[in-house]
Amino acid sequence: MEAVFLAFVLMLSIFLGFELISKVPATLHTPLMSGANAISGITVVGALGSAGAGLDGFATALGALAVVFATINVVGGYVVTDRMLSMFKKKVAPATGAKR
Amino acid sequence: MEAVFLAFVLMLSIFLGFELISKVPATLHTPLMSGANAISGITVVGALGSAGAGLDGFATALGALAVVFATINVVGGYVVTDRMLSMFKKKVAPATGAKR
Amino acid sequence: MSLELINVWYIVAAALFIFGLKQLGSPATAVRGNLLSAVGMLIAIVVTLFSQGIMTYTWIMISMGVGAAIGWLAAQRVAMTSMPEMVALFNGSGGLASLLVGWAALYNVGNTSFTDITILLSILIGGVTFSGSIIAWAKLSEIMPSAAIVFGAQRIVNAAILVALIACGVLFCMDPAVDSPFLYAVIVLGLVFGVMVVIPIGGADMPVVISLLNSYSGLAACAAGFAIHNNILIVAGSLVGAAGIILTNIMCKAMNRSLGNVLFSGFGAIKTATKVEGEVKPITANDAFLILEAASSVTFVPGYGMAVAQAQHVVRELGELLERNGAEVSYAIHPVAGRMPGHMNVLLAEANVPYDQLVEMDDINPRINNIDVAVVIGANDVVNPAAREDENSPIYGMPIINVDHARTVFVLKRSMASGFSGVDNPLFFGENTRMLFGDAKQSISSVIAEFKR
Amino acid sequence: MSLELINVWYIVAAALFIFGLKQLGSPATAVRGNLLSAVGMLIAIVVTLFSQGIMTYTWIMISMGVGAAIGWLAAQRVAMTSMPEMVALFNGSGGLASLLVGWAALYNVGNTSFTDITILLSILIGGVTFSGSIIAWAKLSEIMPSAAIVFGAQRIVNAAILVALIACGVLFCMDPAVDSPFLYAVIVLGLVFGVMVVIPIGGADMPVVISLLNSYSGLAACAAGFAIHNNILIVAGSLVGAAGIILTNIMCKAMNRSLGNVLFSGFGAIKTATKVEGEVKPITANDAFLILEAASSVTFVPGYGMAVAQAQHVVRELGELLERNGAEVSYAIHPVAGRMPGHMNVLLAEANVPYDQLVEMDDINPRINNIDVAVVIGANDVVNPAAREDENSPIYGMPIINVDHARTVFVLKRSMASGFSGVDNPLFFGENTRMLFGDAKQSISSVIAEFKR
Ligand SMILES: NC(=O)c1ccc[n+]([C@@H]2O[C@H](COP(=O)([O-])OP(=O)(O)OC[C@H]3O[C@@H](n4cnc5c(N)ncnc54)[C@H](OP(=O)(O)O)[C@@H]3O)[C@@H](O)[C@H]2O)c1
Ligand SMILES: NC(=O)c1ccc[n+]([C@@H]2O[C@H](COP(=O)([O-])OP(=O)(O)OC[C@H]3O[C@@H](n4cnc5c(N)ncnc54)[C@H](OP(=O)(O)O)[C@@H]3O)[C@@H](O)[C@H]2O)c1
Repeated sequence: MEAVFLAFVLMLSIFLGFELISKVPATLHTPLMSGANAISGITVVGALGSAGAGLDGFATALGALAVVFATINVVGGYVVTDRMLSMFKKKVAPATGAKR
Repeated sequence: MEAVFLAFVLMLSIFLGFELISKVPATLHTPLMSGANAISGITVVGALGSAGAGLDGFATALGALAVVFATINVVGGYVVTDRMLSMFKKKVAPATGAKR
Repeated sequence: MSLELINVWYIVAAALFIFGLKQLGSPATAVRGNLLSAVGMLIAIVVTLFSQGIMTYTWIMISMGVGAAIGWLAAQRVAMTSMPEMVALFNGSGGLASLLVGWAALYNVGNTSFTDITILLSILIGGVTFSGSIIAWAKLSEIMPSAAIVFGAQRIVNAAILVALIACGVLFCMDPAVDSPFLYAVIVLGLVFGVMVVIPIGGADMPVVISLLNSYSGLAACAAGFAIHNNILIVAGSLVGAAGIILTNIMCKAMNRSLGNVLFSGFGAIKTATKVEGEVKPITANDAFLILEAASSVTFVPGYGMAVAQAQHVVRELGELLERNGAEVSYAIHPVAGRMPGHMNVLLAEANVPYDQLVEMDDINPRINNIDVAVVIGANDVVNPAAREDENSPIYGMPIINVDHARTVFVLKRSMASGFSGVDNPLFFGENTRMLFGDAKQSISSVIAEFKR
Repeated sequence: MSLELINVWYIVAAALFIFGLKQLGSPATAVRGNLLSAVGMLIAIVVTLFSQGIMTYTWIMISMGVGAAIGWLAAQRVAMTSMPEMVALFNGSGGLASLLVGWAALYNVGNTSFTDITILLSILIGGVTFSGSIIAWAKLSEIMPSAAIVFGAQRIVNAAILVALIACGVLFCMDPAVDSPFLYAVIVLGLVFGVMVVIPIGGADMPVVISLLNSYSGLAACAAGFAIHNNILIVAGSLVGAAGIILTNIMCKAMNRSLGNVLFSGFGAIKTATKVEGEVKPITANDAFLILEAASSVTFVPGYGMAVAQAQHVVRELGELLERNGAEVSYAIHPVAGRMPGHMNVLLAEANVPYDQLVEMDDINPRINNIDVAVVIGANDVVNPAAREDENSPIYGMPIINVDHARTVFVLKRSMASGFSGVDNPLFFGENTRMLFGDAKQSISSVIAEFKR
């Protein structure tokens, strides 16, 4: 039954994802890509479970490695997206001066 | 735990609802209202459970009454929406004749 | 069918509802969208019928038959002009169903206290939706006086009901028996509360109320979904809830009023508009014909009066005559013209006006000074320049269609009476305004007769 | 923390991701959106750390520290021009994480066979994403030859790998032991498959590949979510999956090619464009200055060459000089200018060009004949009129910015070489075209020098 619940969540999220993303303007597509990258680092949540569950040594190693890579994704993704986005500025003062 | 899953579904559906509905153009707001009415007749699914579960006589009566009203909602809502929507037509032939 | 399999089908049904609403995004696909949504509903119902909990089908079949017959007849018979009333009634029926489902769910075994709370919510919201919708319907169809019913101690009475409701609800949850007196108290109080919150609202604000109650009926379905642990109720309920809230919001914005103002205050009680006086220039159908015949661009601005007069068919006929005569014809629709969002669109669609000739307020206003004749058909508030100019007017700030900027304006109405808001309209005294008095259908028919002569 | 409570927090985290993406809908709110999304991630991580399953924090803290340090450094150091490479690497890292999470999940007790299948999917998709992204990165940064690598039996080899993959997958699921040889086979084959599907794709198509792999990394997260019964992974994974698919689709549309064409066929192999010949009119920086000084409307059309030359800062400087000189300045951005969707926007934003001066292709084209000078900076394919006119051109049908309709066109590039598509550009021989040869940054600096003289 739990799998069915998960499938329900999957269906809704896919629809929601399409609605949300198709509203992002072309200007922001590069930050969108890196931002999506950061979100996909959510696997870190799964990795934590494996790295800390006190499993077999090899499994813990796998989990720890997964934590490393997922964290790179999360931290790197959000930081680089923030760097990019904070460059986008609206015009501060209106353009002055008319054609001579 | 099940309640938490349901809450997850609720959260996603609310977001999705807002995204979807805010895209419906003003032209179609009346059919949207009656169409939403029809969808809210989904309570019929709950009503069926009560009306047919072979519960106490009074509970069955309540369920049966609920089925009646929910079905009015479903059938009436979809039929009237369809009636309205099928009136909306695109211009068939382009406007002919120029100003004399 | 196993519970798993049923839920897989519910996923399909929910996806169909979503697809259906997506396709309602354009008139071209909307019919299909409604059909998809209906198929989703059919699937949900059929798989539920096959679920293991269902033992006896007799009552189910009888009640579904009765409900379907009533719904079908009502939907077939209703006139397009009475859509608001119809929607109000359907809404009430949805609320009642939620109330009953919640009530019946109390008889299920093994309810947790969380479930009991959601059952109570389902009963309560369902009850308020039901009785509120019935009052809204009565006001719209003028079975009861449509004016706001206000009396002195109203706030105190309402507050008392609310307190009693909460108290009974808490007491019931502490000992949730199916024959608890507090249960009956909640049901009765909920119904009374629904009545009390709607009576102080004026008849013309009913569309806002209905839309809000529509949203509530979605919430009631959500609550019922939690009560019986059913995903599809939650998804469908949320979609309906969102639809109601968004439409309510659109209406309030288009009237430049807050939801609070609509719900809690009599209208126009605070400000008094500057009185307008001046000379009115009435014309005859023949004069109107001569001007229209010479016009190269005409826009029709319909309002509630077109619905009252049932004039949509003659309007379309006149529009076609003008087009054949070489004029460019459009129909400018204000978002709250009529008594329901999209009301005019449905009427014009009924009369076979193609939807690509309908223009929204924001699209017509920038080019209205190039329009030769704006024909206002039973609209009043939505073309009242006081909303733009007179800061003392109760409707000040409401966006309007600036017909007074067109080269000539015809206003078709029966008298100098004001519209729903009760505010005088300086448009009628405008330099370029001509009044064509009489029932809108009659007036337009006379103009058409001149054309055909 | 109980599992219920953790999941309630996951709902909050998911809502924050959704809000974050919603706010990414406008440049004005995007920074906040990214922050909200990051807060969501923080919440998800923190509540997971408090979950009962976690016994030892040593390894977790070390690995998170290492990962965070690497990610932070990489993000701080990367130049805006190398964004495509950076995204490719992050993508690969996400894929690898999914592979490892799936693998580790095999050690959990009580996996059902449904869980085993999702674990396998997580490993497989993660592996393909990882190795594919690494190849894409290597091609983009020209560590390996960026040309398509094609050999005779490629299709057969790929088909064989696929068959072997499926077979090993099925065999593994039949007896899912952590030391099953089929597990290792699946891991290795997945990695090899990722390499094989990316090598036959040309370097300039890498953005499409990266975007598709981005979508895969979302799918891998979804699969991992099913494997460990975790909602938040499913929600976040779906959002990422949708983002990747939509961006892939936008790029393919803007290039007028199908996804299949991008993935499976060498480019330009089929058609050969009509050869273009004619007279080229080169000008000097001084000539360009004289024309620009007299212009009252100038639009810049940047392309990949601007990124190569790092010319964005001098372009902005020239733009400001022109504005001060009284000209109206805009920047016309083609959806696939550069090597990544939105590439030019980021570069210009870096150079402090306000985003309200950026104009999209569909907005500039209708009014381009009123533009005095269109300055093409290192763009080629996106302004190639052959896409509009020459049915034999491999890029025929790709929408372009019609700079050839402007009164005068300056093309800034180093030579007559063709752009990424390898197609000749008749624009260079146009009546109103002037070529300003040289590195874009250099050329613009010279023009600026003339202005300042
Ligand atoms: N659409 C919505 O969703 C909605 C929701 C809530 C509130 N409202 C409110 O409703 C109002 C709608 O504005 P509106 O301009 O459409 O209508 P209105 O301001 O109510 O005016 C309608 C006019 O039609 C005339 N009329 C009535 N019957 C007629 C007939 N048979 N022939 C010709 N004329 C006739 C009336 O004048 P005579 O009596 O002189 O003929 C009246 O002035 C707005 O104030 C809006 O805020 C709308
Ligand atoms: N943006 C995306 O998402 C995306 C994705 C996939 C594919 N693509 C493809 O990439 C292409 C993008 O078109 P585009 O017009 O931007 O670029 P392009 O067609 O690749 O042309 C770039 C031009 O810049 C010139 N250039 C290079 N370095 C320069 C420098 N330092 N100074 C001055 N000029 C320089 C080159 O000419 P010289 O060598 O003569 O200087 C070259 O012709 C399209 O074909 C598109 O389909 C884009």
